[in-house]
Amino acid sequence: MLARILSNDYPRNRVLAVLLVAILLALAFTPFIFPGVKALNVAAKVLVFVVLVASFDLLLGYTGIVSFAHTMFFGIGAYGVAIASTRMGPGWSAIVVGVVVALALSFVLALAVGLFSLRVRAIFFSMITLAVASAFQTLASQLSDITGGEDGLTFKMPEVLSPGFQWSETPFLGASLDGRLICYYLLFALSLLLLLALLRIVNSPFGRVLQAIRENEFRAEAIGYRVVVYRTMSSILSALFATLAGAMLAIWLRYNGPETSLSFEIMLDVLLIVVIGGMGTIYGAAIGAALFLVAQSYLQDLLKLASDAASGLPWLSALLSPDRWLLWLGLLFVLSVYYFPTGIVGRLRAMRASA
Amino acid sequence: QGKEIRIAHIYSRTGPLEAYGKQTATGLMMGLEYATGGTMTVNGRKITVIEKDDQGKPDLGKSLLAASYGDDKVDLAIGPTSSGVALAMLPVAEEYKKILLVEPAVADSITGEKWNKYIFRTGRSSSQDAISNAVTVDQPGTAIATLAQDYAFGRDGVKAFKDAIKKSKVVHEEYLPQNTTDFTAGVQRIIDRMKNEPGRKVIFVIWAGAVPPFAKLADMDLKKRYNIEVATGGNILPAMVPYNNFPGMEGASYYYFGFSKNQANLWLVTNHYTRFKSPPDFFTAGGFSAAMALVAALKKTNGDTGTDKLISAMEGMSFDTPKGTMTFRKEDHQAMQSMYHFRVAPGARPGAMPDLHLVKEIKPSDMDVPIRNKR
Amino acid sequence: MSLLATKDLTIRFGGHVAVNAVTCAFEPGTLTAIVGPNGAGKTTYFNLISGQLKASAGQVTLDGRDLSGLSPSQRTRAGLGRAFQLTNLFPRLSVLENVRLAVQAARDGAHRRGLNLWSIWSDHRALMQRADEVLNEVNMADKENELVANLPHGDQRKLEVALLMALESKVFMFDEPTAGMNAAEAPVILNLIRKLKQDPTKTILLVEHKMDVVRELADRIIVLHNGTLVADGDPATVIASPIVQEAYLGIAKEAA
Amino acid sequence: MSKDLLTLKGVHTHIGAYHILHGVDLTVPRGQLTMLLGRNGAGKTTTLRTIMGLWKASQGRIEFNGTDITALATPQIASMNVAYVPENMGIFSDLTVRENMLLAARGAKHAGQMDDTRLKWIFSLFPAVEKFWNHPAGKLSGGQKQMLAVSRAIVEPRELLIVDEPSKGLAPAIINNMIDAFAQLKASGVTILLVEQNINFAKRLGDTVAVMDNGVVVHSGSMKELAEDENLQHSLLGLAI
Amino acid sequence: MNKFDFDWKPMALVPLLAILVFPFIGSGSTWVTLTVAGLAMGMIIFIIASGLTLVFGLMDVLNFGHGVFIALGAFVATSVLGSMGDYTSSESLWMNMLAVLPAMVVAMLVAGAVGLAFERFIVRPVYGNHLKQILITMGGMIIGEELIKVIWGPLQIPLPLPEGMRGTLLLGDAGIEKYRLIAVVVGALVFSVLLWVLTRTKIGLLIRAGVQDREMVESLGYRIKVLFIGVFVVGSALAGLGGVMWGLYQQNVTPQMGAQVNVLIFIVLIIGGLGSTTGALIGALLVGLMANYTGFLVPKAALFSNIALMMAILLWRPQGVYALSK
Ligand SMILES: Nc1ncnc2c1ncn2[C@@H]1O[C@H](COP(=O)(O)OP(=O)(O)OP(=O)(O)O)[C@@H](O)[C@H]1O
Ligand SMILES: Nc1ncnc2c1ncn2[C@@H]1O[C@H](COP(=O)(O)OP(=O)(O)OP(=O)(O)O)[C@@H](O)[C@H]1O
Ligand SMILES: [Mg+2]
Ligand SMILES: [Mg+2]
Repeated sequence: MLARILSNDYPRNRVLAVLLVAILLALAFTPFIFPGVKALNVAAKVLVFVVLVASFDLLLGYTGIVSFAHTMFFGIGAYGVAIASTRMGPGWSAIVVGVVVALALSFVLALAVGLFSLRVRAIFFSMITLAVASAFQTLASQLSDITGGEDGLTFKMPEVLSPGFQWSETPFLGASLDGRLICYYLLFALSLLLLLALLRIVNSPFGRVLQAIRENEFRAEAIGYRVVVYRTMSSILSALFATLAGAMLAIWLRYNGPETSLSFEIMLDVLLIVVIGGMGTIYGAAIGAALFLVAQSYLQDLLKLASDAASGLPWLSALLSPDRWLLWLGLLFVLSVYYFPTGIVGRLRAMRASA
Repeated sequence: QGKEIRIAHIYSRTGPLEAYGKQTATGLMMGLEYATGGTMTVNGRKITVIEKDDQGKPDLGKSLLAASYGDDKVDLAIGPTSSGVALAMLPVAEEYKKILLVEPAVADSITGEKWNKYIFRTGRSSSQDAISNAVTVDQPGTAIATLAQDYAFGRDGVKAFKDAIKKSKVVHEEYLPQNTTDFTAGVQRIIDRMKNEPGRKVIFVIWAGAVPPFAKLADMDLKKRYNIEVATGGNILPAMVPYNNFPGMEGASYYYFGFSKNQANLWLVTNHYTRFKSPPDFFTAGGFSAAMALVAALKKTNGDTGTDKLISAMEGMSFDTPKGTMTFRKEDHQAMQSMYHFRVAPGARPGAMPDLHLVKEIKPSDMDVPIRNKR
Repeated sequence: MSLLATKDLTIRFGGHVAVNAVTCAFEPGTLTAIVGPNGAGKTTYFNLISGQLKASAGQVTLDGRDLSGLSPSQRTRAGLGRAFQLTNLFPRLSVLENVRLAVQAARDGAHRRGLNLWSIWSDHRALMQRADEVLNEVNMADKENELVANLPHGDQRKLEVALLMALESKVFMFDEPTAGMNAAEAPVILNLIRKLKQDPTKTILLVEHKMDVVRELADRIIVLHNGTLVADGDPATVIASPIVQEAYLGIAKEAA
Repeated sequence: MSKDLLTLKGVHTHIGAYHILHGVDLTVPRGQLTMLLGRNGAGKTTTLRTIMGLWKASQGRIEFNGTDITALATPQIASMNVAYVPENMGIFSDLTVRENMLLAARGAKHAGQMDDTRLKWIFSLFPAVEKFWNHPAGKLSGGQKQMLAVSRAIVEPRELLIVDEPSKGLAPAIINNMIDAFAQLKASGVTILLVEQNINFAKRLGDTVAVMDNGVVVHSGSMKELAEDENLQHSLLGLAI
Repeated sequence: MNKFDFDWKPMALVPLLAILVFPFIGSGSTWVTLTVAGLAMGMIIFIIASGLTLVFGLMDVLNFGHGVFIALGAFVATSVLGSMGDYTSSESLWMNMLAVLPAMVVAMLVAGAVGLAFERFIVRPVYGNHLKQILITMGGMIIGEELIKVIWGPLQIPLPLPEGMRGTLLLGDAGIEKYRLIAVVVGALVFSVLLWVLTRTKIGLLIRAGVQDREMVESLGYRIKVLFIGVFVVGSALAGLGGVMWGLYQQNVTPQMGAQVNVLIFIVLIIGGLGSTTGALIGALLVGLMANYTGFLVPKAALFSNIALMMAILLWRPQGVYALSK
């Protein structure tokens, strides 16, 4: 049973398994163990990013394609829900229409990008996606009549998902039983489902071919696989999953704008999470997303403590100032490449192999 | 009583608007100090400011505001720096039924269509900017071309500007991509359109961000070659350095440290000089004004922070600021305030500190700022 | 009827004609050795047959079917199997996964090749079983979980052959399969080729510079020289022919 | 000046977590051609790479011309007048054949400065090098690349030539040329260390021989002795000739 | 493949583009203004991209942190020029040069020195792995930008153009800013020196060889490590020079200014083909021209002109106009 759910792809390391279960439980009970608005927001963001990062891992870790246009699809999903909810008014039908239209648009764009990818060298392709993604972001902010421009769109969700909806007056274990809670568990279920689906995909015959292409494209073609088709399909699939992640984000935030779902910064975060978690292991996405987002969300708080503690040394306290949080994020990029070349999952699994 | 008054200040401590945000924060703290006479208390209640960094990200700003109201239990919030963040925040104030005092985000819609009754703004709105600028260039027989960035801020700015123009006529609107660095093509289009216009010719620039076109416009010698002038609104001091290329250029500004002579501004300028060795800037004055508005309101309620009490106290309230008296208009909670018609000093030296002369204070009564919200 | 045939097969690189109007047919159940000096066009000839290069002129037919215009993957599916001069595998996958990919590729229909996405719900144990069988045939079952990158050179060459067997190709093309193997190791590969030769439905093409190997295995030798087919016949006659003696073996010393 | 140009004493090499060489002892006498034989995976290539400093010996000592080179970096070792042809040939496929040769000719600043007579000699041995002079080296056939790799190593005179399996993929006629080339080089005083699978090649050229297995040298002696002793060959190399 | 069959087609692209758009623009003086300004802009872009032709084009290091060196150069220039007010405010071009040249030299030295550290701690562990290069150099860029903020503050700093370099020269009815002409001279200088070093000395060959097979180059007796450090340092120094030129052009520097041109210069290199200095120049000129023409004819499309140009070129030559065979 478990084998079937996990598609026969076990964590293959005890520490890893414990870590995964811990994250699963923590996310499942966040509203009750970590009360507060901030904790819930962080947890919801983790849920969204787990899907987003795992979908990127399908592309990067399994197919070996470095694309910077992944946030473009993330943004399309978020804008789909946002625009539909703005135009049609809050409601489930708006969400459905938004998601479906977004999926269709992502499909077409991913197909085009995927087909183009075959004409040029891999790094050229990455740079092209970088340019396309930045152009798309500018386009989104220019089409302000539809997208709300730089300011983005603020919209409402169906009543049951709104904070205004109270289904019990008395809080349970410190969490108020309102629409936010329902919305959170909706995301939780979606996230789990999509993650398991991705696990299935990468462990299917299809997923194996993707890995073969990553390893040796020339030989994959030579033993009878049409690399074009598989690559394109992988691009499309990963784009569709990213679109869904975007929709989840919009549902949670009830806001969307270019900075929120299209920015290059998000792309970088995703890239870093994949690498920290471990490329080519869907589990890495879950672990990486949880660790990174929690760290990122509390980094400034942490730095504040540190810089207060170091107030005796002015230059150190200047470097530790919460305003310089990016400096530490940058350092994290560098250190992760130094010390986690195979990511957390790779590290843990290697420990088992040598033990 | 005796319980502290908790205020969240959410602004861009980092991100693209870091420089602006920091000015606001300085201004806010100095303003509280000034308004409370250095005690930081109103009616015996201590004011505590919790600072949060929205990094210029609307989604982050939104969740920070919710966390401030929900987790930190603040009584009201001030901020943010960017309009996008502000717009994302507005519904949160409504959900938590707490006041958000917007400073210095400018978008009209904050006090326009997206407004709710918990929103007040001390900062100037885009309309106030545009109208005051229109006042400075609007002369009969003038042909104006606008040069703006191609996104909502630029387009709305041009629209407001055009609405406010009465005597002159806008003959051309040029929109360039936000990150434009080479202005040759756009300016050439303007030249081609304007060179045969009779009378006075002005390019009115609405540009936000790090690479404004002024230096390049200056290098093109437009005045000498085509008798085309350049005009634009005020900005923070470093951004106005290139204005010195255009001695005699006129425009309208929200604030310039030398213009206002009232008590609050004198205190601000002197103390800012002693503490930071520099004059206060645009957003410092904004933060200062917000603090003064806040303290005025709290004094009016005798330190009561109940939201309804505060709202009724603030609606229509007049309060002192470094820019003179402002008044929260009852209809949309926008602070009506003076703007300054400036002229770049004739002897201005390129590269030096911007040197502005005051032509005239544009009083609130000189500007017909439309009410755009649906109340 | 011949299984594989080339007709006037030609390719030019700029002004250089690397393969020049080669017409030749290969029968099932035979092993044909292709010899010739370095740069004669042997590898290029293979590339043209397997579709890695596009012919400037001429055609390749398999079972009477014209393969022109088909991609390498389509040709593989049509029954052409090729091992490469330089070892060319999936280094960071296990031995078993390597073979399983070939098994999967050999299954008919998009469904089996993994393109039908519903197949993600289906079981693929059958693929693994077949892969195990193939590994048993080449005596590598004990290494099935090793990463290919960690295998010694000899085992990698063996795995190349295993992939072709798993593909169930009709035509096997070997390009110097024993290059860089010493006299003690080479027989393992040669034994595998010998075993394949016993199947009367398979056609085998072998490029090899070691004349003792050629002499022992080949039913027929063709000679390429400067891209042109210059000799064709049974091993003894061809090896004795003056062109091979001079241009290839260098007996009369005067090389390409 | 000692008799041996190169000596290895108790050299151990690790590649990552793998212990590959377990105390190699090897001497290469000056002016002679030393053959290094052994089964696939015996550690021959690893030995050559360790000499060149491409892997670092974890233990033991390597001496060249009386100098300890164990800890030296590859370029330093190469600058002591050593040429190396690696197993994978190390062809720069982006560069033309001419540019490949030019890089190997350290004394020459541009193609015109390469020694003409020596080039002529190389062209006569390996005609393909001349024929494809201005072509990208990546377009060469497998055997042609091998010829280029050897040509590169001999474009300037060197004291020690270390070559890993030069005959791989070569047509018999070219193998003969290569044997001639090594013979001529030896006659001019060059010391050569050669790894070879082609036993005929070995027999025709070798003066001394060392046989490796499992990361150690299990036999060393003269080539003649080994060539005549079929039993020894069989037990060492696992083949009957 | 013979070195004599010179590939002239890409060279023709630039004049071709200029001639093709002429009928659409109509007015001769407008066309001259746009074309000359576009070409000069291309030269400026070439200068800021020139460092990357070495680092990315030759060494194959996908250095996203390149922009930091551009910003660094510009900031150093503000400090140097700020202290030489007498020279910059003079009307004489020669006096101005006495200020600008030292600024360039100091900027190049500082950028080069920082490049040395960058190579050691950021780039060296990741030679040959593009993905890791992206990540780690991104990290390097963020750190660099933050450090610039720590040193010079987060505010934009004006970098006024020296007096003598201001203003426009008139060619009939068409105008060209003086500063652009100066950029053309500097660009041409950078181009010729680069071209000479890379094609007339063995250095270019060695780098290309070293990228493919480091070990073999070392086995031939060359100290590739030193060479790579050297090239990286020169690349960074050129970026520093580019920063000075770019900063003076914008007359205003911000910590993000380097990151903002990152995509642009990558596009230039891709159009030109990796490793080709001439290609990079052509790419830069095309980008400069294209931006002006579309900006004039269809301003809406100006945003996409670079991308469209790059796509079109890649459809024609998937490796860029002058690709080294790969
Ligand atoms: N892509 C290409 N472009 C230009 N020339 C090529 C290309 N591929 C091969 N050649 C040339 O075609 C000729 C034939 O090469 P091929 O690899 O077929 O030789 P081969 O017979 O396999 O030789 P070897 O025994 O050395 O492997 C060679 O001279 C080679 O330089
Ligand atoms: N990079 C590496 N990582 C791990 N093991 C390696 C590596 N390179 C070689 N080995 C192992 O080291 C041993 C010796 O290899 P080496 O290449 O030196 O053998 P060889 O005698 O040259 O063999 P061949 O005749 O096949 O070239 C082999 O078992 C091989 O698997
Ligand atoms: Mg070949
Ligand atoms: Mg070897």
